[in-house]
Parts: sequence; structure tokens; C-alpha cells
Amino acid sequence: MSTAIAELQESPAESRVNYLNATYGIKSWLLTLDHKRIGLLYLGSITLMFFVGGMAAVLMRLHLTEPQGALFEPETYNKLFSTHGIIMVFFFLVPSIPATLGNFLIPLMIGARDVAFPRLNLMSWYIFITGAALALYATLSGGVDTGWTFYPPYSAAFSHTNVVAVALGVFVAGFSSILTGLNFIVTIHKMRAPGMTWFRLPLFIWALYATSLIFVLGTPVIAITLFLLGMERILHVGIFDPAVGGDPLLFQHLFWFYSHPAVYIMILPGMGVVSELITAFSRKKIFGYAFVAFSSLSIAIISFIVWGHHMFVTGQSIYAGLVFSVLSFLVAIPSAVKVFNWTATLYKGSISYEAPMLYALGFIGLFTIGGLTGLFLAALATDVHLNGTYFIVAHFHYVMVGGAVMAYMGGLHFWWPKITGRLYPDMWARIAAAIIFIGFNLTFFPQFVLGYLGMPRRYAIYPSEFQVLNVMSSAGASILGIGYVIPLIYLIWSMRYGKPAPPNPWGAKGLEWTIPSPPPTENFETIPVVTEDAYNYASGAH
Amino acid sequence: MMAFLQPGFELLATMGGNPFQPPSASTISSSVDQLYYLLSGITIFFTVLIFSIIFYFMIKYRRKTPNESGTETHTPMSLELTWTIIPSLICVVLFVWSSALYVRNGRPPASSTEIFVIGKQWMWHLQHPEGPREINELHVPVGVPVKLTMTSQDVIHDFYIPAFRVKKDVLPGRYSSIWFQPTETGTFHLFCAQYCGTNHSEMVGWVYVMSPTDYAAWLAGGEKTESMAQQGERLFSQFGCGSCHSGDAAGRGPSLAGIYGKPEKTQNGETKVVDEALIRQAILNPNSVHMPGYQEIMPTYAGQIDEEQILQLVAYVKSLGAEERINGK
Amino acid sequence: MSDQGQQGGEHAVSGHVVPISTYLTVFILLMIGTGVTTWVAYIDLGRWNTVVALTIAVCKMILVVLFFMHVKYATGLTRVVILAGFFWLAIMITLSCADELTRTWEIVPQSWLQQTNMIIPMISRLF
Amino acid sequence: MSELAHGAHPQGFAHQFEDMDQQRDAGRLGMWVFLVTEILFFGGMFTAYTIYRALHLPAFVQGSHQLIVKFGATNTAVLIFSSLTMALAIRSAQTGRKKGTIIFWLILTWLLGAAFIGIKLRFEWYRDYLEGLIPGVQWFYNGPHAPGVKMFMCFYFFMTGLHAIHMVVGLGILTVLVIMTARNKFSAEYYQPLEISGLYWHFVDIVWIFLFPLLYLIGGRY
Repeated sequence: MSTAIAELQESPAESRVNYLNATYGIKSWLLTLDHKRIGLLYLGSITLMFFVGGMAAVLMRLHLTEPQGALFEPETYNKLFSTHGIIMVFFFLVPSIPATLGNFLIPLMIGARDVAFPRLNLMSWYIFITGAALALYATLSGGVDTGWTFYPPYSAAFSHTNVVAVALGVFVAGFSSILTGLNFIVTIHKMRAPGMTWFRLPLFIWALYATSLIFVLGTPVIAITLFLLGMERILHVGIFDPAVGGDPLLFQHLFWFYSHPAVYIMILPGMGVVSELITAFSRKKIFGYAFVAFSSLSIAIISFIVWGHHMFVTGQSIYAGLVFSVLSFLVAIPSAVKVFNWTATLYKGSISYEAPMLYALGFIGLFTIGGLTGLFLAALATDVHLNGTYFIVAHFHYVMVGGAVMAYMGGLHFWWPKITGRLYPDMWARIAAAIIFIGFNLTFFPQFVLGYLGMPRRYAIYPSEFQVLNVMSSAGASILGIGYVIPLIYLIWSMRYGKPAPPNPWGAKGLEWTIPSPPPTENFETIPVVTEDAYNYASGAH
Repeated sequence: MMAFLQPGFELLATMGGNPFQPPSASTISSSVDQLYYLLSGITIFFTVLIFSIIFYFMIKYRRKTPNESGTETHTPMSLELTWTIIPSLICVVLFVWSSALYVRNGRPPASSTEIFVIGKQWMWHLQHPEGPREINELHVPVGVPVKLTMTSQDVIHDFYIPAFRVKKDVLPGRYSSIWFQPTETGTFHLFCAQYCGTNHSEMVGWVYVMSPTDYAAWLAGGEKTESMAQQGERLFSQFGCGSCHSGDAAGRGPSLAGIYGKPEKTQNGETKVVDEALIRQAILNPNSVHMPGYQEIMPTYAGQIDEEQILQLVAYVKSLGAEERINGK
Repeated sequence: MSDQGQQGGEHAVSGHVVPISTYLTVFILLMIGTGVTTWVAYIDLGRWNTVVALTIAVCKMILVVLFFMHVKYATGLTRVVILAGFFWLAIMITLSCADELTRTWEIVPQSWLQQTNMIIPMISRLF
Repeated sequence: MSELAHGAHPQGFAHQFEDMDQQRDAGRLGMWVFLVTEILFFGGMFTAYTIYRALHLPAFVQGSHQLIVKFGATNTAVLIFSSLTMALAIRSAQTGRKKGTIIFWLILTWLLGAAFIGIKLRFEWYRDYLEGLIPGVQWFYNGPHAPGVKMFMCFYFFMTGLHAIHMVVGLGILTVLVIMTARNKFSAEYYQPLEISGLYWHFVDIVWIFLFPLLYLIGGRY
């Protein structure tokens, strides 16, 4: 791939100085400026958040096995789904792929020694941790019961829970997103190796560039919105209080101006990962590189003009509803283009089925369902019936969990040998992938039906005719839960006992595979010069 | 596509209820369902398509030797255009159809019966113009269009009747409305579909669709109550509204007779149609809709009057024909 | 140099020195703008007061951005970044207003109702 | 690729870059991207303001009349002047002037910024406090359109408050720049911290250029 590849020795990781063993001690990690170590710091923190949010989900599903609620008072249940939503959205999904894999891989993939602003990078991890600690403290000590959407007037005047503390946590974590996005944009613009032109960039980089745009353009708005909400709650000045002329729907507009694009913060990096996995495991150039690249950008841009579809039944004017509906349908097109291009990439490939590929294929299937069910919600007449029901819950879990988390798991497995220098047991990984896929569908498919039948979301108790489907969903959730614990175990195990990984275990293309696993602190001994397109598998030699 | 699916669902429905479909009991529910089936058809078609292609490729092009690479294919523009244009066309059709349905369902027929709804944590208060009040229950006659005028006393709620496929947020500080025309008698779920606090899931109730005779009997039965307009009239005199809005030209306030539904000029020079929302605003924040030619002397009644009483006053004002005089004068 | 392609031109202009006279001219124009804005506020132009005040503000902003912030001498990339910021602000304001300011309009115009009554049977017959 | 990369490191050079030009470009782009986030940050507030102003115009006019134009106008002039001095500080670094000159312009900028905040605090906010015009803290206003005026004053305090916080941060940055200049950190070849701090300072100025007509001059003063 590059003319300046250092001679690779097949020496075991331990005997060579790399970014993991270059320095030791807590301080060398907490004060590190190395993008790879910062990526690992994020990995640790978001894994913790994932299991906290996951615990809340497990408890919710257990509670819902009985129509009258099996475990909790409604108040506790409300706190559980709020905790689940807030932790998973703001502290797991948003930073998941960008802050871990993105941090680790962007400089490696574009041939740079580090991101443009390493200090800022470390600072954004500290900001994230501060926000996360605040949110965790607030949710665990008394909790919050507004849902992750914080709609006033409930959140501003009626809830008796820790709304301000949690909103502050999200507000703080927002600045971490902004700084990460800023860092990535500058890095991708200014730090590319010689010869690494825009159209030679791996698609993962395109996807992260699009994601960073959303970070930078959207996150400030949620920050200011939560600031206004906090002020309203503390001072009761009436910004969102209709009694004095305020408009609670204005909060929803500002909230969704960020939070709809935030969905694409979660899914776009996933799409980038899948583009990498599909090409690597079919050993073939991606089908329609430019289409996939530009569809990332157009998704990022269109994502900002569709937020009103969250508000079709809120009393938004019918005229705005029509505009937002037609714009929402627009997103379907670049998403469809991506799915078709991935599928076509398989054509005449040389396909192998290691665990990352299984996750990638699972992603395509689940994202297809998640995307298509989005059409129901962009269509005004059906949205009226389905909005606020379990159909919504199922739809966005298909996109966020079936899409983003599958891709995250796939990416983590794909680059794990590069990150740790160790191989994990592939058989276990395949089993886990299959369990997650099955458990996921069992959990969330029944929820589509529940939603169409009319069961509203966020219900602690529900009419008994919905019990069968709820029990099915809970059963699926227990399988899904097991599916997520297995990788945690074997990945941790592999860090110590796994076989040492060669520099390029998959025979994949890309600058990150030209350097040893794990990479040295400076990434590249000499900056490579890129002379060919991405995914040039035709050039031979794996 | 629909043609394939619908008979199946209908068959299931005749076989003692379709477990995958909620009851369909209003004039709009079947058209919404039709769109829903089309969307389901599209979803199933493309999901099956993608899955089959993937499985086919997975088997056909599996890696046979470890060092094999894929065969490079070139990207035909025509293919890219095909799968850009076909989804676009599908989206256009879906948008036009769903929007047409939404727009048509957005405006109640002029002949609708009006029922007033107040949401509060965590119950629904409903009042019929004839006077009867209900909590978490709604009795309506079959075959008659019903318009609900709704407001909330505290947080945002959402009035949702799955069997009618209607849903609308109920917001504090303003009136929102939905309408439906039940086609079948029976008992149907009523849900709050916007999270509204601790007992959100208990803010549920039942809608009873009755035959016109049963409905008339239901209205007549129970405690004898004044109509909403009569209750409003009582409030009108209780708050002393008639001392200014006396109905003659010499009154300190404008006459309210026949004012409902008419465009009126406000002091800012805007022309506004007098509707429920404007009357509400005039009671709570009089100066904001002050009419020219009168002094700004009306005090606000915010805090002295609740949402239910405002609705009764609205009903009273609506009941005033142009020829009637206020307060029986 | 490591950067390729689009950004090639940036380095040539990295240290542009703006003459003091330009700075002073811009400063004087900005001061005049402030004076005019304030002065105009005391003249009754009806709705145009706001338009004039904001137009002057935009002009002042453009002067600051072009000269004090050196964008006149910067690359296309910088300009795109700035325009993106304002474009997204415009999206937010326009689409929020699309709802907030049309809510008091007639719920559904009568003519639309008639059209939907034509469209719906036409499309549903297709399927 | 530059020969500098692993050779002698020039003043202020960071290891992850290939050469000074790349570092300069990256820093400048980074600041611009940051300013874009600032546009959207203030933008959320401007959006809310625009909508409420349209919905409650008479009340907002009434609210605007509670403010004193002469202080707003003075402060606009003060800030524009400080932008000029900031630009001149950068120019003197660019052209390799003595560090005394740079420090002179920086301190002048600092003083103008402080004057802005002083005027804001002493003649505006303090007076608002005495007159009970601070919603949620001290509120006596009883005139016409009271709810709308309260809303207006909320926005006035949030917007000018956020702006003032940015000013205070700016003063902090200026202090650091003065110290760095005094320690000979800058030269005609390396003055980037000055340059990108200047961008920030000018941005804060621009925000005020909009806040002045939007808050003080609604509906005219005739």
C-alpha cells in the first residue's frame, strides 16, 4: 500500500517497544497524550457506562414480564428507563465508535503521528469523565425520571428528581463531543500523509468526518438548550412555561435539532466500520466508493433538517409537519444507497466469515429493517398512530443497537489484534455474534407488533393483552444480555492469554495494517507516502 | 403488494380477531391501515431481497483458498442511479399518500359534536356540552363525527385511542383538537401517550362507542346537570363579566353576542378569528388581545379561574347568538 | 509538506500583514455603523427599523470577519467553515419558525381537503 | 516532507506535525471550527429569542425600553475599539516589533474589555437589580405586558450574561498572552497563540454587534 513501509518483523509483542509497554504506571495513562491510549481510556469508560445502562434495561425488561409490573413502583421504573436512555445515548452511543475506534484509528489510517491537538484530546476525555461522573452520581443517588428527552414543563417544574444535575452532566459531556469533533475535523483536513488524497481515504474516515460535522454543529445547541432548561428549573423564569407566554414546543425544536442528528452520530461511524469490514472480508474494493463517501456527507447534512418528524403529534403546525415529512423521506435515499453498495460489494468477492464479518452482515440486515421502519414514522398518517408507542422503541433500537452497537462490536473485534496485539478466540466470538443477533431480534421484533397494537412506551404497567409479546421481548433481552457478557469475558481473557497477533491478521488493506500490532507510540517510523486507492486488494499479497 | 396482504389480514380478522392488528373502529382507521400494510409490504420486500442476496453471495463467493482475493468489479453508473431513483420514487408516493391522509384527517367536519378534554396528572377529565362530566371514560355515539377540544392543566399529555388511529398531544396553555367518527360500537382503550410523570401508565381509560339510542339514554340518565353553556353563564355572572360586557353599545367592554367565529381587529391592527384559544387568551391575558375603541381596564383572571371553568365560559360565549342579549336582559 | 490536494494554497498566505491604514479605515467604518444604528433607532421607519439595524449589523460583522479576522486573505476552506456555521444557524431559525409562526394559520385550507379527496382514492387504487 | 520534522525544533513546534506551516494551518482551522460551534451555541439562544420576539412583539418593545441605549452604544464602541487594538497587537507581533509594543496593545485591549464589563455591571446590571428587573432574582416590574417583559429580560440576561462570560474568558486569555509575550515566547515566525486568540476576541465583538440592536433597539426609540 505504501512505499515507505517499515520492515516488519514477526517478533512477539512483548519484546518490542510499543504504545502499551513504552511507559508504565497510572500516571503514564492518565496524563498520556497518545491518541491510542486515550482511545483505550474511552473504551474503558464507555464499557462501564454500557453495562450500567444495560443493567437498567435488564431490570426494566424483568419488570415488564407482568402487566401490573413484576418488580418496581412506577416511580422506580420511570427512573430506570430515564437512566437507561440518558446513559446509553449520551454516555455510550454518542462517544462509542468515534471516541474509541476513531481516536485509535484516525491517525493510523491517514498516516499521521497523532491527532492535531493531543492535549485537547486528553482534555475531552476528562470532560467526558466529569460529565459521566455527574450523571452517574445523579442517577444513582435518587435518579431522574424525565426520560432522556427532558421535555418541559414536566422536567422544568413538575419532576422532583435530580434533573439539573443530570442535565449538567449531559451539558458537560457535550463539550467533550465538541472538542473531539473539532480535533477530528482538523486532523482529517491537515494531517493526512503525502498522497493520501480525499478520495483515497478509507470510508471509515469519511464517516467520522461526517460525524464530526454533526458533533461540531449540533452539540452546542443541546448545550444551550439544557442550559435554558436548567435556568428555567432553578429560577422559574418561564422560558418554556406556557402560563407566561413560553412555549414548551420550542424546547422540543431545539432539543431535536441536536438529538435527531445525534442518531446519525451513532449510526454514521457504524456505517464507516461496516464499509471497512465488508471490503476486508470480501477482499475487494468497495462498490461505488464515491457514492458511499458522499452518502455519509449527505446523511450528515440532511439529518439537520428532519427533526420535526419527532413532533408530528405534538401540535406542531400542519405546514411544518408537511415540510419535515418530505425532508425525512430524503434521508432514506442515501441510506438505501449505502445498503445496496455494501451488498453489491460482496458480489464476486472472496468472502470469509470471521466474527467481525458476522457482525457486519448482521448490521446490514438489522439496519435495513431499522431504516425501512423509519418510513412508517416519516409518513405523517402512520406516524400519528405509531408515535409514542413501542413501534418507536423498536425502530430506534434496530438502528441504534442493531446498527450502531453491532458495528461497534464488529469494529472492536476487527481492530482488537491491532489495539492489544493479541488474538481472541474466534469460535467464541462467532457464537457471541450469533447469540446477539438472535437475542436482539427476539427482544425488539415483538415491540414492532406491540406498537402497532397501540401499547404506549414508558408504561410501568400495561393492559394484560400485551403480556405475551412483552414476555417474548423480555426473554429475548435475557439472551441479548448473555450475548454481550461473553465478549466482555473472552476479550479481557485475550489481553493476557490470547495468541500474539501478527501486524495484519486479516490480510486487510489500510495503513493501520502496515505497522506492527500493537503500534509503536509514534505510529510510523517514517510518514508513509500513499500511492494507491483504498481497498486495493487487486494488487495482491495478503 | 397490498392486494396480497390484505385478504390475509382480513381472513385472520374473521377467524376471531387478528392478534397482530388493533381493532379498527373509525372512519380513518382503515385508510391508515392500508398505508401501514403498504409500508409493511415494502419493508418485507426489501428486507427479504437484501437478506437473500447476502445469503446467495455468502455461499457463492465464499473464500476457497486462504490467499484468494476478490475479483474487482467495476461500478456501473446505471446501477447506482437505479437504486437511487427507485427508492426516491417510492418515497414520493409514500409522502403524497400519507400527507393527503394526514391533511384530510386534520380538519373536523363542520357537523362534529364537540367534547371538551382536560388532562391533568394523572387522569382525563371530559365534559359533554350537554353537561355530563366523565373521568377516564368517554361515551360517544357511533356514526357521528366527534371533535375533542383538549388542554392540559399541568404537563404535556397525549390523547391516544389506538382503535381510532388518532393521537394528539394535550398541551398546557393552548387548545389542541382531534376528531374521529366511530364506525363500530364497543369498548376501546384510551391511553396517555406522552410521558407525564410518575403514574403516566395509569392515565388510561376506556372509550365506549354506543348506538345513538343508547347514547341518548346515557346522556339522559345519571345526575341531571346543567349544560356547559349554562354553567358558563353562571360563571359569567359570578365573575361579574356582564357589568362590562353588557351587550349594548354603551358597555365598557365589547359585546360578546355572536362574536364567536367572527374576525375581529385587535389593537395591534391584526385581525384574528375569535376561537376558543382567543377567548381563553382574552380571559387570562386581556391586554394582549385588546380591541380598539375600548379602554385597557379588564383585569386578568389568571389564577382565579381553572381550565374547566374557562371551557364553560367558552361554551357560553359560543352559545350566544347575535340576536341574544347578555344576562337575560 | 504533508498536505495534498485542496489545501495546497494555504501556506502562501499564512502571514499576511494588513496595513495599519486598512485597520483604521475599518475601525472608522465600524464606529460610523454603530452611530448610524443608534441614530436610526430614533427615527420612525415602522417595520424597517429592524431591517436597517440588522443590515448594518451584518455589514459590520462582514468588515470584522474580512479584515480583523483576516478572512479576506484566507483560503476557501476557512470561508466554507464560516458559511457552514451561518447556514446551520439559518436552518435552525427557519425550520423552527416554520412551525412556531404558522401555528395560527388555518388548520387545513378548504381547497386542500378537496385535493386530498381526489388523491387518496387515486393512490390507494394503485395498490 | 519537510526536513525540519526530526531536526532542530523551532520555537513552539509540536511533535505530531511535520512542519510549522502544517501546525499553523491546523491551529487556525481548529479555532475557526470552534467559532462555528460558538455560532451555534449562541444560535440556540438567538433562535429562541427570534421566535418569542415575533410572538410577543409589543412586550419585547416594552422590555427593550427598560434598557438604556447610551450604555449599549458606548459598550459597542468600546468593544470595537478593543478589536482594533487586538488586531494591532497581532500586527506588531507579525512585523517583529519589540515585545513592549505588543504588550502595550494587549494591555490596552485588556483594559477596554474590562471597561466593557465594568459599564455592564455598574451602570446596567446593578441598576436593573435596584429597579427589580432581574427575573427570578429581583423582580418588581408591574407595568404593561408584564409576562412578556419578564421573558424579554430573561433573554437579555442570558444573552448578555453568556457574552460577558466569554469576555471574562477573553480577559483571562489576554492575561496569559501578556505573560507569554513578556517571556519572549513569540516572534515574527511564531505568534500563533496571539493570532487565534485574536479570532476569539473578534468573535465576541461580533456577538455584541448583534446583541446591541437586537436587545436595545427593538421597535425603535422614537
